[in-house]
Amino acid sequence: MNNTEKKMQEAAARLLTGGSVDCIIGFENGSLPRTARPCFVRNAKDAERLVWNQWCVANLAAFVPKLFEKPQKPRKDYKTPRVGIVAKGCDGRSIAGLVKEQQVPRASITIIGMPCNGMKTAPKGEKNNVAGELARTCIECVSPAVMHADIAIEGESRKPAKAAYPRVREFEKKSVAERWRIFTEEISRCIRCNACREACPNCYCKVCFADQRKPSWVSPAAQVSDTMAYHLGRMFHQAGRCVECDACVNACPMGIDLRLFTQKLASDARELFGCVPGVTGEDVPPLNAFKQDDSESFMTDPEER
Amino acid sequence: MTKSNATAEPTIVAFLCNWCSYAGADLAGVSRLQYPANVRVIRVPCSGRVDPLYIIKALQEGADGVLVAGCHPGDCHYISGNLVARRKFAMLRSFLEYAGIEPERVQFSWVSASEGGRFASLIEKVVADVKKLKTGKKMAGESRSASLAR
Amino acid sequence: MIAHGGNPYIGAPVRIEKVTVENDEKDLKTFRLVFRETADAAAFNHRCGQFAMLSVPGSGEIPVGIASSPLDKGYLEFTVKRYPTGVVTAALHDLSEGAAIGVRGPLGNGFPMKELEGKNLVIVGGGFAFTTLRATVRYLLNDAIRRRYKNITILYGARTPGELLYKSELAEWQRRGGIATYITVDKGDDSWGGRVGLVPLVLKDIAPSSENAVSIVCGPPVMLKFTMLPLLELGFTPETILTSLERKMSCGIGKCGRCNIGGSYVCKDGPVYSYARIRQLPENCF
Amino acid sequence: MKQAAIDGKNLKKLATAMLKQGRVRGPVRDARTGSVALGDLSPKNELILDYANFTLPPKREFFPQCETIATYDADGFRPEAGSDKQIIFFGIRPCDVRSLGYLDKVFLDANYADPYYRKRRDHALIISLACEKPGHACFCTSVGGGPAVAGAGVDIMAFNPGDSLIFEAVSKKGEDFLKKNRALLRAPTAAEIKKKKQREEHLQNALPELRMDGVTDAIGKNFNSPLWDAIAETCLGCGACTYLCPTCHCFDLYDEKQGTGGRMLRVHDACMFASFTREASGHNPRGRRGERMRQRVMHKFAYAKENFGDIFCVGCGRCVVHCPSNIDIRETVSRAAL
Repeated sequence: MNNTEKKMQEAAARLLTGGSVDCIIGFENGSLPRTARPCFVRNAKDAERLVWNQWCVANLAAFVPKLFEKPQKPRKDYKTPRVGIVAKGCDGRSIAGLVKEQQVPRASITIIGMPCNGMKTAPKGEKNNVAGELARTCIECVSPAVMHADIAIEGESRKPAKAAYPRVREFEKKSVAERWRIFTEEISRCIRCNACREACPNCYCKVCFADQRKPSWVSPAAQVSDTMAYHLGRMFHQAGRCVECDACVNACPMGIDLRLFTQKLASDARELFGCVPGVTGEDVPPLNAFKQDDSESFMTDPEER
Repeated sequence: MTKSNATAEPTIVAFLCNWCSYAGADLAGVSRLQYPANVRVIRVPCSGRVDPLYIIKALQEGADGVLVAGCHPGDCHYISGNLVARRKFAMLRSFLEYAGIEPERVQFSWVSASEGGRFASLIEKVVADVKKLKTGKKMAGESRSASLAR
Repeated sequence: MIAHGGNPYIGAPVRIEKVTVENDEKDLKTFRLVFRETADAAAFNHRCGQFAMLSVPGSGEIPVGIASSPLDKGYLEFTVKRYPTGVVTAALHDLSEGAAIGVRGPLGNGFPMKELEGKNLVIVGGGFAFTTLRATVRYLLNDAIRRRYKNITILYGARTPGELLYKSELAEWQRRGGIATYITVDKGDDSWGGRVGLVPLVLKDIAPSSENAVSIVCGPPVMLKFTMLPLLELGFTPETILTSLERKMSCGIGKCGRCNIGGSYVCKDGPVYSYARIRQLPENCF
Repeated sequence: MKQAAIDGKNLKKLATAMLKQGRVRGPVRDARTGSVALGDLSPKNELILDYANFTLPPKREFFPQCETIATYDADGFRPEAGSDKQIIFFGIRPCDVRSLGYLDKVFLDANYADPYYRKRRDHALIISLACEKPGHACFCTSVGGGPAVAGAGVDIMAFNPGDSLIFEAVSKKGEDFLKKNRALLRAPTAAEIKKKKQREEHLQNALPELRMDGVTDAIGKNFNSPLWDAIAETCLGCGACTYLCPTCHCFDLYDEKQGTGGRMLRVHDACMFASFTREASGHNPRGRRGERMRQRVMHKFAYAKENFGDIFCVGCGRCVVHCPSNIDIRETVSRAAL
């Protein structure tokens, strides 16, 4: 057992014993080789189930907003749960975003900040590919350290990468027709299982626009145009909010390159509004705010010919 | 909406804010200003009310282009609706262009209640821009009928 | 089953012949439908308690209990409540007489009318779930049919007098002999001279005999729940209490997977269940 | 002609011959991801024999994710006729073939046979290919199958003992196919048959065995157990498990307006979505995630057994591999059957 993992287990056990949290969301060993999976631990004895290794790729913040949903019928005995979460840099950024958007009361969350050397992903379902590769999101991660940790577990972390978005720049150089072709090709793989949405910590809407039937924004039929509308709409809802954790990418059973598109939003949020969600930026998400001198060079001026 | 794929006579869906741009369009009409008849106007309370989904839905349902127009900065009936909209549309336009939807198809502008002439020339410009594009009905044309049996 | 050319997913064409607004809130309407093809009309033979899928082109389909009697030939009637969130019910309510829609059915098992012959019947209904009971009562009141059954007691309750369905028929049932009809409302108004009280309480009050009797109960889940106890107290066994369940449905023929309660598909194995069977099902049905 | 063999080097010729007999769907390389997927065979897209299984289950070939079942206009509905083209499916794994047998029970029942599914099944010839290298989440032997066991609904079972393929016709249709292509085929050698037998035995014992007898009753008793909520705690509520499951067959019917007419679509739906059972009144009989998890597991392991006599799980392991939270149905079932 590595030392970091031990310290994390001890911290988790302490929190549970001390009664300052009701549960800890962390990782346990998955049922398949080269996997770690989310788990909820409710008593100190079980803290030894928690693991910390290079396969802890999921963003655990996705489970958090649901824990704070109040019961439909008000109950007298309802208490706001107190939740501990084993967090990487990206999980931490997501929590910060959820706190900013008032989905989660900060005081009820205890963040166990983990040192993160980057997580690996292996192709799903292939038996013999043992190696796994460092996830692209980790290679490009600009803030591997957990910024708002309540308990910081010591250990070696990756150095922050420089925000450069090389794939976005490269993609932008392609012709509009070529970009559309690639977008269409990627999206047409989608089977509309909604894994991207459900795995995304930012997709906490009680009823997603894609599930609304009155009006019906997107038909449940998995026709390409509906699927495009779904992804454009869902991804754009992350504009200025996406923490680039790749939860959507990792959840997708079809291997759709959603990162190619979500990164554009991250890149734009940084360039246009100086916002790195969960790291820097205004007190509200950039699209909920404005400045008098925001750029409007994109707008059409009919008198300018 | 026609079913053809040609951009000869494109359909432009225009979301106009109730207080300025819709009045501007009205003024263009009252002043007997000529502008292309390709535009289908949808009146909204404020440019800030225009959800990006409206634009995506319009494209998906077969619009060749979408225009959103609101009050000039400082003139918003709701003080700052247009300024919030400006940020949203800056990112939306960039994002859609990135995904391969030509920027000519999705345009934003300011038109005040007194700018009938500006409205008419705006429509002329948008229609001319969309006519220049090689294909019509971007999202709808792509795949409404294609099914994904894989 | 009557459907388009034998295709079980596509409704046979019908025309809305008549629309009746049933209640003060105007969110309950009865639609009288007439088949476009005479062959369909002749072949559509339903049992009391069965339902059909109504198909509103462009909006979708909903399962609705058949409110007309199997003996009402030449037309079908359905009473539909409009839900603010419902896509199909809203679209259906917006249609006017003459509009073309689709019907596929009859679906489900229905009430075992044959087995009930020779028995006393206690029919208990609440709210707009009274529709298939209305079909049953209309059927029972046919002179040739009536003599096959013994005493018939009807208890029907609604929230307010304005929410009572089929008002003119209710009045007629109360006037005529051969059946005992009790109408109650949860809350009366100035013009209401009848009973006031919740269905389970009124049931206790009128205390129909359970001897050689079967009770058919339809209503909102909460009413069903509170009606079971008084019925048991009156001596009805779980086997002699029949009720009809509702679930969201899409196909109506046991394939689409959403209406099941345990391993039982409400569309195909139901919607009529005895209370004995309901108690065997793993989920709380109401 | 019941049994035949083909040398590996002649496989290309067989592919060419098959293409003349209809559309051929088989294991081909997906250009974008590099993985092997069920796709259209063409001179450019060669058959590949070295693969575990496809990500997407073959149910989609007979019960597509989205299909038009009728169009309508002012004159009424017009059911979709469907294609009359014959399709040869090559390389469907034995587990997936068994799933088609289960779907047949659902869609081709005596009372309400599904005309769309029926037509596609009637126009298909299915050649199953025994697994050489089962995947790491495979558990077909625990649910009554095996890497080389022909399932109901297959026409030809193929084995790959080395440099050749051995075909065994299971149905009349399969026999006809072998007869038609006999020019390319030969009788299998005794050595080949022996090798095939050895492989079969080896594979049948190579996979982990889970105890499944009595599972139906045991799960049934745990219907009201708090276990389901506990298992569903890490469930994200997506539909990856159901959409990738070869036996999940829940669907929705959806009307789409187009001008004055429109179409009726049948689309896949998933019991893991809250919207699946949510009623117009807002009431949801399966409002909790645990209830939906229970429905999914019980449907396969209890209700299907009750209604059709079979457990509707073929042990392909797709849901195990692709669940974003790695909720493993093998673990779920053994926990629920305690």
